[in-house]
Amino acid sequence: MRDARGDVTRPIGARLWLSGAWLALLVLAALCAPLIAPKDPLMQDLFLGRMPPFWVTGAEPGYLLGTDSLGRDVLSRILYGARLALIVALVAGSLTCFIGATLGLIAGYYRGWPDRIISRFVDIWMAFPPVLFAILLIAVMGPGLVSIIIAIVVIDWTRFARVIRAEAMSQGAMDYVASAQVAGRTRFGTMLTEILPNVLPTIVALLTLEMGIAVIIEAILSFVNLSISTDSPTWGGMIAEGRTSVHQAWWVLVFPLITLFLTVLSFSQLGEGLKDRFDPVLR
Amino acid sequence: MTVFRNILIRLLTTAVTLFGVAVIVFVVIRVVPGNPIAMMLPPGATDADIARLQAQYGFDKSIFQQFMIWLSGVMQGDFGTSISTRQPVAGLVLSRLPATLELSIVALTIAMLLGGALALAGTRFRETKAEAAVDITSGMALSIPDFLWGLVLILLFGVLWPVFHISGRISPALNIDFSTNFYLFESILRLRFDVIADLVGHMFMPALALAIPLAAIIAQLLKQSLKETMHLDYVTLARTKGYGENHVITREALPNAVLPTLTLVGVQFTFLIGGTVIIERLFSYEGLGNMAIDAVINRDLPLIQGIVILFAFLFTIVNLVVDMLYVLLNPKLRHA
Amino acid sequence: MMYEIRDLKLSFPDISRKPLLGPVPRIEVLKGLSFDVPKGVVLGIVGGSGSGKSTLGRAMLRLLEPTGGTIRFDGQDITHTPEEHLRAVRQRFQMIFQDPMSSLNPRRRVGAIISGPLRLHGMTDLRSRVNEALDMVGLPRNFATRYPHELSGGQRQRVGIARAIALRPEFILADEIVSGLDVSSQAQVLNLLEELVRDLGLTLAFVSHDLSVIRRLCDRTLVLHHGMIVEEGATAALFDAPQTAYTQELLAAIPLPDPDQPWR
Amino acid sequence: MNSFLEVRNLNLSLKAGMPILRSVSLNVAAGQVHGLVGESGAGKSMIGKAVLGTLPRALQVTSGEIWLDGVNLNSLPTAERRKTIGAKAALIPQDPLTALNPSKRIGPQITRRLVDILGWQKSDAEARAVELLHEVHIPDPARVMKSYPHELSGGMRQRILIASAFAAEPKLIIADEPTTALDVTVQKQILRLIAEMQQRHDTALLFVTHDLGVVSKTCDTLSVLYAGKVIEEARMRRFFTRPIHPYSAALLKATPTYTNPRGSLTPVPQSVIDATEREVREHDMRASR
Repeated sequence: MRDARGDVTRPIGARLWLSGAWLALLVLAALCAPLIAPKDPLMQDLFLGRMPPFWVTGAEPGYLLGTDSLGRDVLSRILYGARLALIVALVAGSLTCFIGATLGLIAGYYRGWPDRIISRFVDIWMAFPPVLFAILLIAVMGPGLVSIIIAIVVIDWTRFARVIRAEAMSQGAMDYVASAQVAGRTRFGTMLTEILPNVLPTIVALLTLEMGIAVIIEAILSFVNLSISTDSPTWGGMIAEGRTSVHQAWWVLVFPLITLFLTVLSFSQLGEGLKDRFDPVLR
Repeated sequence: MTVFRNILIRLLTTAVTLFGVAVIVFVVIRVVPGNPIAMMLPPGATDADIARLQAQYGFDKSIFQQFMIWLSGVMQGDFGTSISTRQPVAGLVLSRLPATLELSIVALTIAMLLGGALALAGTRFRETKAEAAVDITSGMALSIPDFLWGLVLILLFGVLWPVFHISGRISPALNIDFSTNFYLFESILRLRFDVIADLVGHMFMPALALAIPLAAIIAQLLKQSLKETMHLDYVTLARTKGYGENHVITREALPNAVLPTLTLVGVQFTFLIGGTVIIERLFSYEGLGNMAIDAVINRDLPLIQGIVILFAFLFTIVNLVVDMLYVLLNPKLRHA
Repeated sequence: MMYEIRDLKLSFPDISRKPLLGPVPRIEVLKGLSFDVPKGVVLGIVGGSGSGKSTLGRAMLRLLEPTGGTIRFDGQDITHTPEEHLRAVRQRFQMIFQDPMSSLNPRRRVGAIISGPLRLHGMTDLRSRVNEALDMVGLPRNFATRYPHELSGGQRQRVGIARAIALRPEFILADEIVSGLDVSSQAQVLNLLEELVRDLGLTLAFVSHDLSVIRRLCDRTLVLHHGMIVEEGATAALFDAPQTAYTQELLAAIPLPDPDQPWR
Repeated sequence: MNSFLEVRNLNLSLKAGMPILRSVSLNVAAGQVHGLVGESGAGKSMIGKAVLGTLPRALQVTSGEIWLDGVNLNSLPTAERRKTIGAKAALIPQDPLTALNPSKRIGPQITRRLVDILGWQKSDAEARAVELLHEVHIPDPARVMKSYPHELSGGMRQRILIASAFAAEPKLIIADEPTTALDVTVQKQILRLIAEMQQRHDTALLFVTHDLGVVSKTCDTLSVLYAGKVIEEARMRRFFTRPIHPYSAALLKATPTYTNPRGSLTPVPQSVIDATEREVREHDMRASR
């Protein structure tokens, strides 16, 4: 029996490199924001409100991508916004992945009562609308970076738990698990040495996907004004502002939106690309 | 017998799930710092006023007592009184539910049509450039969540080429007396095409934003399932009998390929309903989700509880319906 | 005696027919089997689909726990021994699986697949043991760095054999190991197995649906039908003069590559 | 003798260029059974698939002709070719468990094509189906017609597939490993049934199998394939008593039989494989010139 995934040929290289390049650029921008940002992202100048980007007539020199209603530089705010977005992506993504994947692995491989308990919790969690749950949590915990990260972990661990549980279950039925038992490996040892390597590609793909989702959740929370303090630059906050003035100053919405779009897309494509590239079975 | 037993078990687990949701919401929102009562009263209110109102809403009791009071109310259909509007929660929530249901169902319909068409096209032209195009399109559509699609649509059809309304549910200028809150369904029944056009103009973008990720998932799952089915002997056999490719795909493969997709689509549909929360906010669409965010911002605890429970109830109903459909469509289970 | 098996019973719960209340009905797969496997013997276990032959094999290696009866391995009762105590004896009985695509971890190299169990049992000098095992099954040593999906069916099955023999067990259970192979690789694997049994002094239980293969390889044969032993005896005697109607029917149904065989 | 299937110099290759069938020619007459033998990957199933037009998309016919009951299939437009094949040929597939559509009742699975493709009346088609189920010794055909596949045993399903194959009185039946998934005792019944039906309806039968034992019980003539090339074509009795090609002989020697004493099994020697490979390469050289 052949692995059906082997039959699908995909354009692996291009998307891996494109998404990797965009994310690298973003990391660089976040690290060097104070050096490369043309303006102070918090500096307001009410006389320079809603200036269009440089190629549109009426643009103010020095404000490449224009200004928002308070006269703050859009480009600088995007660059500084990358910092929060990436921190949330990395920390919340990894934590969610670790907790969810561990629970999923245990439920799927050990079955029995650990599975019943974990699955029951997953069921309850699935009955919450995730965005509402996140908003509720932030409202309770108060805005701030730690709250955002906790909220993301709390609402999204089930994504990993569900997928990894199913994967671990199907891997557990394979004969190489029986053969590890014949060889005298312990249950825990088998989970780590036989099951984990086989679900790892899925975990990696989910992890980067989750990083993109974390960025989105942060943006959504900023959008409803519940992320960090109101004036610190976040993509979601910019989008919220841009949404209200979309007919007067489209650029306030468009540029952060493009950035967010590309970032989320890159995270998901990176995961798929890595999975295809570093999985010996698919290579 | 098994079918009956499975449904009974499902109903029991549904009850357990709803109870769990209620407990979690109750505990989480009572850790809220801030005092919602104090916010409701004018600045000059005395401590006695606050205490009186707190007693009225039961906030002076322990969490456990509050929960038992709330639960006994729920058993009688009483979900409490909204703090911010001072109206019964049940009435408020039910008045908004139709808007969200209409939006979700329209979105689901779009997603199924779009996703199904993509899956069929990808299967019909499999192993060609067209299939690769379907794969890339659905892969990208899938990795962008509804929130971003909503923003993209606002820019495309609200600003760049302004053909649709970007906020609200119906134009206030249209002064119509609806006898239900299902505006769309009602106007379809009453054949009011002008109203339908206006409603669709408002609903199109939020519904499409919700539908795109689901359509992509349906396209991928159904196409995968179709391709696996196309390798089975009965499909080959149908070909040797003289049937053409289109017949083979739609008549032989599709009915069987739909089944494994169905359960997953059910779960994804609950995600779509969950997505209405932020999409309704984005498009200022007066549904349940928009109300929920307001309730959170206003610390309207009874209302938050009511809305979350209603969402949880919706989700479990969707899953139940999907399970029943699965049994109904699967001859192996139908006759068991 | 390598194995003494008495009144072995095994049943699975049938969840699909679970009533609303009360116990789950069970499907009896093995209905009280008793037989011995003497040391140094090659025992063939033959039967049709649903005869319980693979379940019997898995019970003998205690991958499944019997619901009744006893299994004694080299005098030691292992019927209900918990897994942690079983681990000490596991090295002494090994298994070769039917489908190497499923039994070889697709994400590990051949070398790691063979050396994994060795390391587990505290053996040293892994590299030379892996090489030796590869030599014994007739695979080039550089195959240690390949992944299972890079090998042919016959080669994969040899890796499965190498993994089992590398531990130097006393007993090996081979479950339908040639049913997925073409006749030419099948002949090679069978010859290899026979050689290894002779050179290493192994006791072998060979589960198969194919009587011709059993005839070729085994000293004794056990015919299984619906979870019961229909007939057991020395292979030559059993094939020359089958005693039960089922065995006779089974033998008569086999199409031999011989146009003169009275078959219709 | 009337030849129902004639394959002339059929060449088949992967779209990437690798040959799968190399100048295969064969001829099956009415009432004759022709076996296609070879190890996995020898291309034996591909001949049947090429005739029935069910080749995987990655494969293409590079040259050659397929004549079915005096009609050159290559000369017909696609839709007409499909109809001709549907009317004149039929397949008995390998795995009875996946060869019946699980969501449809048995009756329509036999009758629909008679109505849809051949334009029969529905009642005629149903009467025909009942008659066929009788022929394949299925008790209570009326009840079976109303059943779903999962309600029937594997042997029963294979009988239904055989009945269905003969429904339109085809000239040619292609049986692709029809008993590989079955137990020997069931296999014997099914092989007998196929032979019985084939003789009663006087069809040509192309029998694809890897099992030389099965060939000796079913076929009148056979072709042995190696790497997509027919290396020996023979009448059945002659093949088993005096195989000409060294590879055929080696294959016979490698097949275990319970009547032979222990120790007589010899794998196909490497020298024979090398010589056969050389032969295939020489054929390719000649073909490319």
